[in-house]
Amino acid sequence: MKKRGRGMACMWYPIGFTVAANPSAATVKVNTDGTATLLTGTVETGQGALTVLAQIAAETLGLATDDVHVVSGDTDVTPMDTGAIASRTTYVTGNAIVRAAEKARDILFEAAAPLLNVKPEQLEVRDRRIQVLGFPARSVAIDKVVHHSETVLGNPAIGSASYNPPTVDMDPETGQGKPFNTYVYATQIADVEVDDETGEVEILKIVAVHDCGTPINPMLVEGQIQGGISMGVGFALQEEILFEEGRQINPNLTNYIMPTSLDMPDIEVGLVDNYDPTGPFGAKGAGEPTAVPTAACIMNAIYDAVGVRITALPATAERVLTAINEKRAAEQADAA
Amino acid sequence: MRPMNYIVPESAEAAVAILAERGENACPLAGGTDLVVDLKHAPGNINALVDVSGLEEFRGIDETDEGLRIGSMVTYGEIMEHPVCIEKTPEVVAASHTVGAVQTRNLGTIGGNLVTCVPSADSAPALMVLDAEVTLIGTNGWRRMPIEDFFVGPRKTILEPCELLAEIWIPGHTLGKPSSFYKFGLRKGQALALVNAAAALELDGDRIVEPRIALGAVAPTPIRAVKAEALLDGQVVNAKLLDEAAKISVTESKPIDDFRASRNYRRQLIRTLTRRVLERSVEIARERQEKDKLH
Amino acid sequence: MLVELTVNGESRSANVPPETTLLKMLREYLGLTGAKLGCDVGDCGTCTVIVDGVSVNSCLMLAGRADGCDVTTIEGLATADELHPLQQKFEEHGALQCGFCGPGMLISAKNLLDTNPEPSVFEVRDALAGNLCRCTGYTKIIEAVIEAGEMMNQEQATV
Amino acid sequence: MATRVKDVQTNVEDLVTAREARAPSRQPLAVPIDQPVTFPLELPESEARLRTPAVGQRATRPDGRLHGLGQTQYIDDITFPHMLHAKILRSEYAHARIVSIDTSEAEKMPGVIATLTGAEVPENSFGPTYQDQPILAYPIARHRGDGVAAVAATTEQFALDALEKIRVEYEPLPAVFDPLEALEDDSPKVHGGDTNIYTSKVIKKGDVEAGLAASDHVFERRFSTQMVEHVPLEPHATIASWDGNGRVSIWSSLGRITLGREDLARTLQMPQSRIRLIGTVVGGNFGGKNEITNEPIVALLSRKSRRPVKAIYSRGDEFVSSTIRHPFIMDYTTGVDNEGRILARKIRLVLDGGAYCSWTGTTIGKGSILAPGPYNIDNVLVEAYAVYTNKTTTGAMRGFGAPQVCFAYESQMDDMADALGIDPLEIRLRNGFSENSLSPTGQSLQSVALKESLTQAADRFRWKEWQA
Repeated sequence: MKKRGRGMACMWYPIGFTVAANPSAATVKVNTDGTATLLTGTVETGQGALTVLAQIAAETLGLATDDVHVVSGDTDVTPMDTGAIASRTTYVTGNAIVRAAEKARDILFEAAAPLLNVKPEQLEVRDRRIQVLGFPARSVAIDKVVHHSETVLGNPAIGSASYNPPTVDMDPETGQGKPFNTYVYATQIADVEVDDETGEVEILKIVAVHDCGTPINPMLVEGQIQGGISMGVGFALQEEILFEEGRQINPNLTNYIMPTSLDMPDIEVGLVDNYDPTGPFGAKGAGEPTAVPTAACIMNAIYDAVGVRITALPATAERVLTAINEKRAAEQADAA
Repeated sequence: MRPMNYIVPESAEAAVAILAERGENACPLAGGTDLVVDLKHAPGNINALVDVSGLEEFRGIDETDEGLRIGSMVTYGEIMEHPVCIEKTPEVVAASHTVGAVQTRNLGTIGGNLVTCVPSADSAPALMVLDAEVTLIGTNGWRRMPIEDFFVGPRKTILEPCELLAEIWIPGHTLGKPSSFYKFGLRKGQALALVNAAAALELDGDRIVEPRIALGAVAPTPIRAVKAEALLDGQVVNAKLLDEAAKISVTESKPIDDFRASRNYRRQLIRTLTRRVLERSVEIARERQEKDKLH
Repeated sequence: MLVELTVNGESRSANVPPETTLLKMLREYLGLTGAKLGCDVGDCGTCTVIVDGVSVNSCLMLAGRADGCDVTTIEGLATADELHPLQQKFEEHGALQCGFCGPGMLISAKNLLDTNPEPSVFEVRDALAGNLCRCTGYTKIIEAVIEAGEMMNQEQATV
Repeated sequence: MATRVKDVQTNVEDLVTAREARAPSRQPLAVPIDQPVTFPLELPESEARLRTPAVGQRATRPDGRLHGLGQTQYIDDITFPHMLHAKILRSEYAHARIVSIDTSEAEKMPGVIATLTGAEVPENSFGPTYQDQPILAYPIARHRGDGVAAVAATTEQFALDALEKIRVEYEPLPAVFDPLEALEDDSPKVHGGDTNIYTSKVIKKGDVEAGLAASDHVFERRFSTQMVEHVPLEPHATIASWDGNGRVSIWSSLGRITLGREDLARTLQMPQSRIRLIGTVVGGNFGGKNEITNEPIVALLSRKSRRPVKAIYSRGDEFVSSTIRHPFIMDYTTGVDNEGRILARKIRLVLDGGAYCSWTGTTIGKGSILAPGPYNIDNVLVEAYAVYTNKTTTGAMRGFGAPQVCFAYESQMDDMADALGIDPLEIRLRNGFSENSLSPTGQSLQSVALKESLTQAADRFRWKEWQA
């Protein structure tokens, strides 16, 4: 018979390396037509990081995402970056880009200030224009300013900067310290059905609500969450590298069982409204944490459905059925 | 892949002759979903592939006076879309649907699957409960036998060297017979069977007639659970009886212990799945009775 | 051996060793690198192409088997004027992340919509079960396929 | 239907027609059509890409369009004239001393241009924390995924054939596979010395024993997790090409090129300025492509052969040779009061590190810090140990230990909620972090959105309706 159950799990997860320095650098060049080029040493590994980084550069310069072209991943060309690891790209590389773009922007403010008869610190960027703070009417198009700065004043709008999250060493005896500059939080809730005669677990739905600070690109954050959950589902129910005397016995995708499209539940994603003042425009990160609470919430849902606590992952159908049988036997023993 | 000859014969006879001439270095190629994988990893001494997949004699699905003829080189995809199969052998369609994924079903052939003869071949139990037969062609001509006799052991069929599986026949009297198929794998998509179960039966009033139970992945070859069938034959259907038959089917199986599942777990699956396919077959038979009453 | 194919509407041919798979022929002899090699044994689906109207794992099909056949690869979906609705919807939804499964996934989706223009969510899941994706959890891919089907139906209706 | 007939070299011509004998019109096209992909140039841009402010927009990805067109160039899609293909031979034993490697027969095989063994690697060690991992094992192989020799040949098949001709003489050594056994004094030592523990971590806050003593209820349980592979759909891939200035360009699926170049300079013993590392679009990383793997091998084969060399991992290589997720054995003891407030949590973690350290430093750090969960607990003790075993190397994988400990701490939260008759949502809200909460390392936390995530998730799920 199929038994329904629900379970939740929450989690916290840090952004960046544990104490160790993990800087990123960036260079932003504003072109004379008001578009910009961003140089970053990180690599696109699928998350859409380069689009997020373009959005951060664009935001700092008052441009649209499409105005920024990103050059990445070439040690001959791009500045250093600790890389696509530790959910750090949006936060650490993003902060470097904000600082680099601000330097380029400051060059433009210097050039625009005399044109608008104000001091540079009284200027802001918005909608591809440089304007007097709060006065869109007193503004000049950014391409005109770049052109003026570069070809008349001889001051091209290029900025380079780096960022490394501040941390405090951990005490070797007690671990006390500040290993990370910021953390994200999340809750996932699973709705499952357990077949108590086969042990098969079907996940009907997962609701996932994550904090990533400001979502720079909500669509890409959703993609991270959905993908993280699929990894979590595999970790929870199916995936395991098996060994026989140190030899892997299932090193192939026939016998290493990862989720297919038929094995994934419907996923409902929610993002909490949060802003981290230390991140680029309030952003933190979204990559790894999405895979963290999934297995836990599924195990709690199994417990809710059939009353067995799975203590060793993955919760294969066989393990679940064995646990159900043990529970039945114990109950019968108690009754006797 | 190592260097390999690729030969397309003109006819089944030609295929047999080429295989005879080339000896053990040649191998017939059907859909290739198993063979090409094997050749990439462990080619052995095979240096020629005789592609029989396009041979007219091995193609096509036809309903005749004798029953339903399925050419051995018909793909799972073709079976799933064939109106006669959908109507009269729905569990063969269901079993076909559980094979691999769309892409492998479009390449893989039902005959190739039977000849590969892995214990978990999905199509076998569904065919066995319909009393299917197979025809073979070899150097000595054609022969025909019940499908159970075709399987000899894991990856071993009754085929002589140079003999080819030509057709699968489902006799007319079992077409449309109430039946059910259930595959249990480690996931839903692209799963290999831990256990396959199929049942077919007729109801004469409340009595079970001509019960058939076949199981896959539970023994060196797909098997019929004949003792369980004997228990059911002629008996008035009830839940306890079906469960009893399921229990007996476990004793007729010899499941293995491996990294996918333990023997003990497979036994539990055999019982549950057998009971479920019997229950479902009875349900279908009852629906049929209701429908006949209305007419 | 000489193998002649119609690939994406163009007639193409190459002299390949007989053991060459269709995938290898497409990638190495015809310069069509859209279909990918992800596992080489038909598990992952990154090599999916359409041969004579049905999708297959081109890593498991010998090139000789495809001789004379009509082959559609990912390179054949768009025209010089517009993206295929699937390509458009995949882009709009951010349905691909690392993209490596993409060509195979899109071809499987196309093969589905060619025969079933209004698939249910389950039918989409079923049709894509031979295409593994590690990045997306399949969610946005499924949304994109369903919307592309709707878009194609509307286009059909307005024609 | 006309039967199609073809063969290459058959001696039964009466049965089959030789393929080449067909009509002359069926000659291969002399010039291949030079338009492999059709694609539009002018398209309506997605509006979100054109809008300001840029932040918060559901902007589409320019690379996403290329993925959909099949235009993205992953490393396997790149070829160079005269390029060779490399394959790596892996250890036959989980733990063995390599007595000798003889590549002479392999070098005589057709198409083989160069071979490589560990003894030829200028600095045969690497690793993000400890440099305890060889590029090609020599003289000790510590797990079955260790490469022991490599071949570059004109085709992949020639390289594979040549691997079978390499003769390696091994002296098998005792091996250990279970992390708890590896902790014992008399266990075989994977890297020599007197212990397999290669890194440990302590997090200590308050007085855990006093906290447990003061608790109304104490819950204890052991949890464990398995080894998991990243399964990027694109296997690890590298191309290396040397030029006449003694400079090497390397195209790699590595996610961290700056540090990758440092590692390459170190292993190749050459200046960073002579190495160009290009990180192409990566077909899935998830932490598994965060350190060099076959890059130095391919670079050295390219140097030896003076040709570009490509190496693509097979799916099997990907499983046995790249890093995987650490299995954890986790003992949790948690004391709560009658209201379900956590007074103390004592945790012992054992991480199965496999044969080499890789990213264990980060995994044990994050795992330990996060292990008590996002809860206000005054008394915490976490002790964590990572041990070597003769198995696949565990390294970085999405979450660095967090999915493992989350499984344990959240399972126990529900055990406690169930035993005390408290709703699982309520017990989390009662204990959960809020702004300025102190973490297990004594850090004051900001921008804490734990409870918001709990309540929003519960609302979306209609948790309360289900519980009623």
